[in-house]
Amino acid sequence: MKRIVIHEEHCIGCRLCEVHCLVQHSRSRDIIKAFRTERDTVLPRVHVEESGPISFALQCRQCVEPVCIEACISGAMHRDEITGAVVCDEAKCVGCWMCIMVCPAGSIQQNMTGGGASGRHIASKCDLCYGAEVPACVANCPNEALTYEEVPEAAPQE
Amino acid sequence: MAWCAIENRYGDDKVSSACGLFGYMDTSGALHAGTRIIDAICNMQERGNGLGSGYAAYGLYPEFSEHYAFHVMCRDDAARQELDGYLRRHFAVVHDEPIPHRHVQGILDPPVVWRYFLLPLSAQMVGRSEQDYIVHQVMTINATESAFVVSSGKNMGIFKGVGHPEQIAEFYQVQDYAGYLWTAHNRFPTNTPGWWGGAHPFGLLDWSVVHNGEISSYGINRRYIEMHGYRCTMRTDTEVIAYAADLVMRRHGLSAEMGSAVFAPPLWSEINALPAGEQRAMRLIRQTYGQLLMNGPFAIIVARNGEMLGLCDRIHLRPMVAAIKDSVLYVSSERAAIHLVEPQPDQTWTPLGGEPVIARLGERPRVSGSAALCVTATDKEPSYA
Amino acid sequence: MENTRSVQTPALDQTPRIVIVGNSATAVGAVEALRKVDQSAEVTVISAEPHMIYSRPMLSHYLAGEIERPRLAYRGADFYARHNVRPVLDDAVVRIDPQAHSVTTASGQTFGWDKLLIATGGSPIIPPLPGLDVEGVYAFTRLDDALAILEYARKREARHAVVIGGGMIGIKATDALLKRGLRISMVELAPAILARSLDEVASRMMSNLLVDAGVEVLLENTVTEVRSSEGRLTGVVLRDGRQIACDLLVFGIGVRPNAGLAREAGLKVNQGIVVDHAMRTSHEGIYAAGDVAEAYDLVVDMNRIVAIWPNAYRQGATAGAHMVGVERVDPGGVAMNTVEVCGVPAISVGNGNAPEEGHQVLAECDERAHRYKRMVLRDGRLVGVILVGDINRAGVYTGLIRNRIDVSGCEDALLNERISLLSLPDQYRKHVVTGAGIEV
Amino acid sequence: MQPLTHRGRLFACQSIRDVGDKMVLSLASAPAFIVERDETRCIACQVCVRQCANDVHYYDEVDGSVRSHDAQCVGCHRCVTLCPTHALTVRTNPLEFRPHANWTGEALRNIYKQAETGGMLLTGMGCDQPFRIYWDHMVLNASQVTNPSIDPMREPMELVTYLGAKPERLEFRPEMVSAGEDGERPSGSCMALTTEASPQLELQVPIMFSAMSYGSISLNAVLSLARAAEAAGTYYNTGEGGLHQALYPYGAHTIAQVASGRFGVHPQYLDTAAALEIKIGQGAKPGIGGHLPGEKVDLDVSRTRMIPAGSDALSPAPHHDIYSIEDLRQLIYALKEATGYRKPVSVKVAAVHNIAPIASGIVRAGADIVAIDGLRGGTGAAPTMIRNNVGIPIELALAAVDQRLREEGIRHRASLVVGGSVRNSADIVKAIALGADAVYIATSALVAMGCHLCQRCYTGKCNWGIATQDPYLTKRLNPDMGARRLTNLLRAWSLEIKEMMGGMGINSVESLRGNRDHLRGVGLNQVELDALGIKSAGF
Amino acid sequence: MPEQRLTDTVLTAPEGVHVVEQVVLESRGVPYRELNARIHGLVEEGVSAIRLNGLIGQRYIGTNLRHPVHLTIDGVPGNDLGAFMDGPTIEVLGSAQDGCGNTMNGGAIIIHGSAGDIIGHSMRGGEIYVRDSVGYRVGIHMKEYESMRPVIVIGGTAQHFLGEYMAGGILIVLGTNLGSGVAHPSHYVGTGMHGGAIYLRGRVDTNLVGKEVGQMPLGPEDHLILQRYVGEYCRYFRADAEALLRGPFTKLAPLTKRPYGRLYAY
Repeated sequence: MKRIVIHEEHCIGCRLCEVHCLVQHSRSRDIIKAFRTERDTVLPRVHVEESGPISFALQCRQCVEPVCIEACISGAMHRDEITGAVVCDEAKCVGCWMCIMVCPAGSIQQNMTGGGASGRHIASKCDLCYGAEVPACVANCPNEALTYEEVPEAAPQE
Repeated sequence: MAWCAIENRYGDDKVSSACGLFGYMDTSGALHAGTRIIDAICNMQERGNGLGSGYAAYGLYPEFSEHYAFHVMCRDDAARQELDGYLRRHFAVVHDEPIPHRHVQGILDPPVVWRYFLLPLSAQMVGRSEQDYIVHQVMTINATESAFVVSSGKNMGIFKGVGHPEQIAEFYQVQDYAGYLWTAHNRFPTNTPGWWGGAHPFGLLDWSVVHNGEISSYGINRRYIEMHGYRCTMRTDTEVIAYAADLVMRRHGLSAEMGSAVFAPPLWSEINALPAGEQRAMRLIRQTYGQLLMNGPFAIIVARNGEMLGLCDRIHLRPMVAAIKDSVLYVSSERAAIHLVEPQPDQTWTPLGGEPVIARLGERPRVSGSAALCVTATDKEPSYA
Repeated sequence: MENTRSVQTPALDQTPRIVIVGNSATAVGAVEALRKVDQSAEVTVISAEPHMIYSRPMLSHYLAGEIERPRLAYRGADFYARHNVRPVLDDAVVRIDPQAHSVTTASGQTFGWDKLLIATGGSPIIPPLPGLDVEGVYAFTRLDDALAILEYARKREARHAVVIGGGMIGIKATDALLKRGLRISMVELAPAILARSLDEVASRMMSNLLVDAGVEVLLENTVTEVRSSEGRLTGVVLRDGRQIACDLLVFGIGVRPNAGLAREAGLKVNQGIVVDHAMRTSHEGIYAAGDVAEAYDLVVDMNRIVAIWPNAYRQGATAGAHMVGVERVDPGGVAMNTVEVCGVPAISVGNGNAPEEGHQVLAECDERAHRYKRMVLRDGRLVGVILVGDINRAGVYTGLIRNRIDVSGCEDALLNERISLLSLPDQYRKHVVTGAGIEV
Repeated sequence: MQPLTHRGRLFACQSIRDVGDKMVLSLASAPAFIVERDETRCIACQVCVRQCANDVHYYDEVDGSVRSHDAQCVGCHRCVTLCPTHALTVRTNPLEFRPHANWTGEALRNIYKQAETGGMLLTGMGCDQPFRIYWDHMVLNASQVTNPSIDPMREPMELVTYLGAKPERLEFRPEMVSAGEDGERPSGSCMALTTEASPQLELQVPIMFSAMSYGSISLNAVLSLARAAEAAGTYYNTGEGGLHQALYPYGAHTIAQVASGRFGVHPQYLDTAAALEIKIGQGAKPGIGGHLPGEKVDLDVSRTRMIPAGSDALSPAPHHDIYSIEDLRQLIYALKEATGYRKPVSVKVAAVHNIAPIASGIVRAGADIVAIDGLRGGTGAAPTMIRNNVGIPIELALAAVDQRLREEGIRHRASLVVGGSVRNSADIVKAIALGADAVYIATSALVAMGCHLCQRCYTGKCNWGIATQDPYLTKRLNPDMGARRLTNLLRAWSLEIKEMMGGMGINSVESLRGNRDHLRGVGLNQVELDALGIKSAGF
Repeated sequence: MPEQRLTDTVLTAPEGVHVVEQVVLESRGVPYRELNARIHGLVEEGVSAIRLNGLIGQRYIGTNLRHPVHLTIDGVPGNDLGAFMDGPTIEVLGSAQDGCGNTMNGGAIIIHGSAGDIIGHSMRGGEIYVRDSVGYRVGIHMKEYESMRPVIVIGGTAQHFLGEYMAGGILIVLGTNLGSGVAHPSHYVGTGMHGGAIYLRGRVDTNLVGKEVGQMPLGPEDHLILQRYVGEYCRYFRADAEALLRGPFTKLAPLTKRPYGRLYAY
């Protein structure tokens, strides 16, 4: 399957990946509305790690044997049969945070507003922009520090 | 003077012209009367517009074969007198006479045409070779407005002027001359009313050039030639080709085959596919003589004593047909013209762009290059008896 | 006995028979793992419970009224069909015969197997108190328990519950019932709640949250007697003599592994069934996994029962894969848990509550903001962590514990507000970032 | 997203208050640009804050909005380019002095600045004065009727160019062939080449990247150039920056410079490069030396230049072993000796008044390539007055040099490469028609990599990661992207050159080279036409 | 060209070089390109010592050699002797011309006589010893880098602009031809100097020294340097080391690494 490959040496720390991830996962998909009116209900699912001049944008690594699926008590966390991505079915998620507890990359976050009105607690993670040809973070990285590539399956890391 | 211009009155950088050309050479050295070439070139009348045509013949003056035969045109008698004095100051004049001619309907106000048989005065050559001296003198004369040297080789001569080929043939009585190598030209200039000096063939020393097409690289070809001491007074591609041939094939001593590679070299991709040794030579030819690459459409027949070279540009933008009959090699713009004068050639073919067709005195003519490799592609001509 | 050996390594042309006893995370893990590589094995899942696969940890959310019953389903209704599994539900296994390679159920059915996975989990601990046998007294581990509590509470309009146990189960029950609007008294024998997972500070923070929410937290105390009237619960008597009137009593003390069958079958059993790195028991062809198994714990570096959902699933997957010939080694479990009280989450991984002696402990606390971090290191490696409040990067610590990463030199970074992978050793960062062998 | 409460970067920041504290008499510190933020579009994502090395943008935590210190803006457009909502624009500060044709605002501001600092005015990139750009006063020819244009989509169109000395003529030894009874005679058609060839650089496109040193530009920028040169089959030039280890794999596409400072010049450097170039002068600053300040000499630069970190890298104005033309010959041949005569040696000079005889001398001194850099050339830092006032436009220099070398009959002895603001493919076609063998591009290459010509190269704060060594900034140029963009540029220009050549009916660049018949002047006086050696349009 | 091979003892074989064979090349009238190609060929063959007899003005001797070969020159080598050189030892039995050791990277040049202008220009490594005096701009823009530290030792005196722009390395001028108490005659010594050190035996007039340069007291390290290189000088030219080392020496070193720090209006 295709994965997002991180090129740390090219990350310029602009965080446009975060901006566009947020927009992609907002209801309006309109950048200004997303920030002005939905800001509290939607989280970017990529986060730029930064230390001195080094930085990189980190999102779910799409583990071969995902510990988050293993730990999920609700069955929300699953591998999508079509895209192969590890995704959280937000309708099933109960916000128990087991996945957050086990994800070694720290790339799952608490969303305490659960998409707004419902106010539900749900786990928020990268879904490779479900169905998109190229995820928003990759498409909008101005320096190609993120690429979307077919990567051979290797040994699981966990 | 309006009609009988012998100088390029517009001073255009380049005179474009579309043309018909024809040349043939009997490699056995047998002499042929001018009738056949007149027939051949007149057959291609559509290729000209009456603004210039001419003939070159080799083996013309066996009695003066060691002398430079100058065919000259002068604006008037006074100019002829002036030229006469100049030539006698710089040459030993062995013989001179008017070139026989008759009045022809449609040719108005022709120049004074004369011929001299000369030898250079060695005292005047001051370090120049004999041939370079001739070149220098021709250029000096041609730089004036009153006289023009049409041809300056040995045992050859050029007859040309403003008019249709049959008019010029009649004017000069070309059918009365005999030569083993003839070339002819029928001109269609676009941008000048035509002038006598600008007609083809162009001659220098024993070179004669007939040319069809327009060379897009003219500007750099001319600058390169001028860098080597030639003065381009005619503003024609043909002149540049003659000088280029003189530089490369006389002064630098390259063979006609090598000269062809200079004027119409293979593409780099073709060079890269050659065996190492040839590749190196060909690459160096292009590197060294790139400024002489003749780009754009052309078909030319370059002749000198004992050798005739037919060549068209490397992507074959101008027509050329060649044929062999016994010891005779024909090159023409159109196949029909050959058939008119030689109904049953042994072989007829269309040379590839950049592939020279060469006839040499004493060598049996051969089908050139790729066609020779691919005999089945050459037509064995049906008889038109 | 000798003549049955051949069954264990069936010839290639025979379809292997696999029996899984139990129908929870372990069974699902096993089925999903084995079906990844093998479509032919004949798989039977036998469960004493009548229900489709449901999520036990979700019961508290159900009890709290946060979710409807359908969401308890851990896998879809088509799980068995899709994985070509024969379910045998509502029929407890009563005997395992290792020699005959068979199990027998309460209904008298016998199932032969080439590989057997015992995933019987655990049963709630109910101390033998006098007066227990009345309406209104429940355990809280199974769906039936939750259904019964809800049914009872609805019917009797229960107002005041006593929850026995301040561990994970007790707290979850408490939190759930709080959300149902009940008054609650929680009785814990130990001096602190969640004492097995949390240290004193974290425990106090969680306890305070409960108190603030109106829960009566009774520590170092226990119920000694259950009072009833007309067969209905009316209250309890505590060890210190206090009496508490209540109309609901929930046991949330813990579970005990259901290892009886295995013991009877002659397998090696300590607290639970002893298994190796591939979840094999002492008897060839028989595996055990989940809450019933005593498997390797990589933090304490010994076998023990760590009865948590992720372990159950992973061990099941290990066993499942191994049963169809995949050489897979379980890396070992780590005790961990997450609990939420009144919206404040707490996470404990490994030995987060280890004492300061013999360990390096880093801690940072902001009780007002309900934030707390405690890192426990041994020999330069993280062995435990407790997070209260901000838990967003908890997995990063879990990864460090699991992978036994030497974090000497980056200790300061561990307490950062948001731990950055860039503050961890380069090699480890690249390992995590590259995921499945992707170049950084 | 976490609200950004810290600055990602730590640039030495001159805040607006620091400026305000200084008593200044002038408007030298008045903002050159005004940053306009459309508040209805700004989403306070702070990308601009993170991207501006000049600390123009800042986040005000109190009201959660982003604001700007306009005075620090250099007009590089980094923020404008990256702003995801297009909320930003930058425009010139409309503040104007009282109009005065002689005492322009720039003239005044320069004086204010120098009165305050006592220093030379410094700038980046080439001359920005409105001197006549002759490229824009020449038009090209195309075939109509009398000869055909060529369609480069279908027919071969050759741009391959060889740089190096060419023989004046070729010598062939005729092979002897049997002539029957007469014995042997030389064959007319079989001849063996006997002329020795000089080393040549083969270019697939007549465009090279001119000298920009590692140090003046970032390693990523040099890597981009090197990779693009390799991909496009041409060459880049090290400048006087030495050859970083990462560049050795591109040696076959490297022209290594030997300049007056001789930085990084050692045997391996000479051995690795495909050709060597002696830099005498450069267009932006003819006649003066260079100066890489010690603070830019970081460890990597130090290793590459082979000088201690932190020490100034001073390139003297002249080569101290070249005080005369015969000394140049000595250095040319020293380099040829040092490389076994296997590599062409180029000599780069700035276009100055008597460039024709200078070039002639260089050719006669043995250079295989003469590179001439015109008045408008230059990418790095240069003193403003020199940049703007010294030298002559490259078009005139090129025309004069090509003509002079032809008149002297030595044009073949060296190739002619010109630089100094070649902005597009038409400039290249015109340069070649005037007589250049190839062109050097630098500013165009930088622009392709992202440069917006803010002309603040000397500050080391290049927001595009080009003219800087700051690790926060250099990573902004992804060398894969840089190489791709440069390769694209060369490809696009090649296509255009081929189209233009095809239009002229020329299918090989040799036939364009020096072919001034294909040029005509528009709006030029006769003196200029004569200097260019072209006719006026209409003739 | 006439060539003769003989086993011979070399005057000063560099340490570690085992001289098995010395080839003698009669060089008079041989064009330098041919001569250098011949030397190169011999070195490729493995010859480790070559004597060039009758050398008269041929340039670039040793330039393209990357081996520790020993060249002995009997005659007058031309300009750029050992330019870009990296390894060989060249010993000139007489005087040399301009540009010796131009941009030299390693090896040694020993001149039993005097040498011309711009000796050791931009030299980065190796050593040059000149028994007598040298011309203008000697050691101009010498550099040093890591362990590479070029050295020039001059027995007599140098003309003007000695060590101009010097960025590193060691320049020692012994002034053996100066009368007692006579100052060094070189003007603009160390102009623009921003690295390295110049040691002058004897006095130098401060007015003649570049303004970027200061006269420094000699420390123990300086004495070690002098002992080593003056010692080498004496070994090559059979001079009295003890007498020369008695000095007194003047050390010139840059006052700043950044002589042109405040040139610009920014």
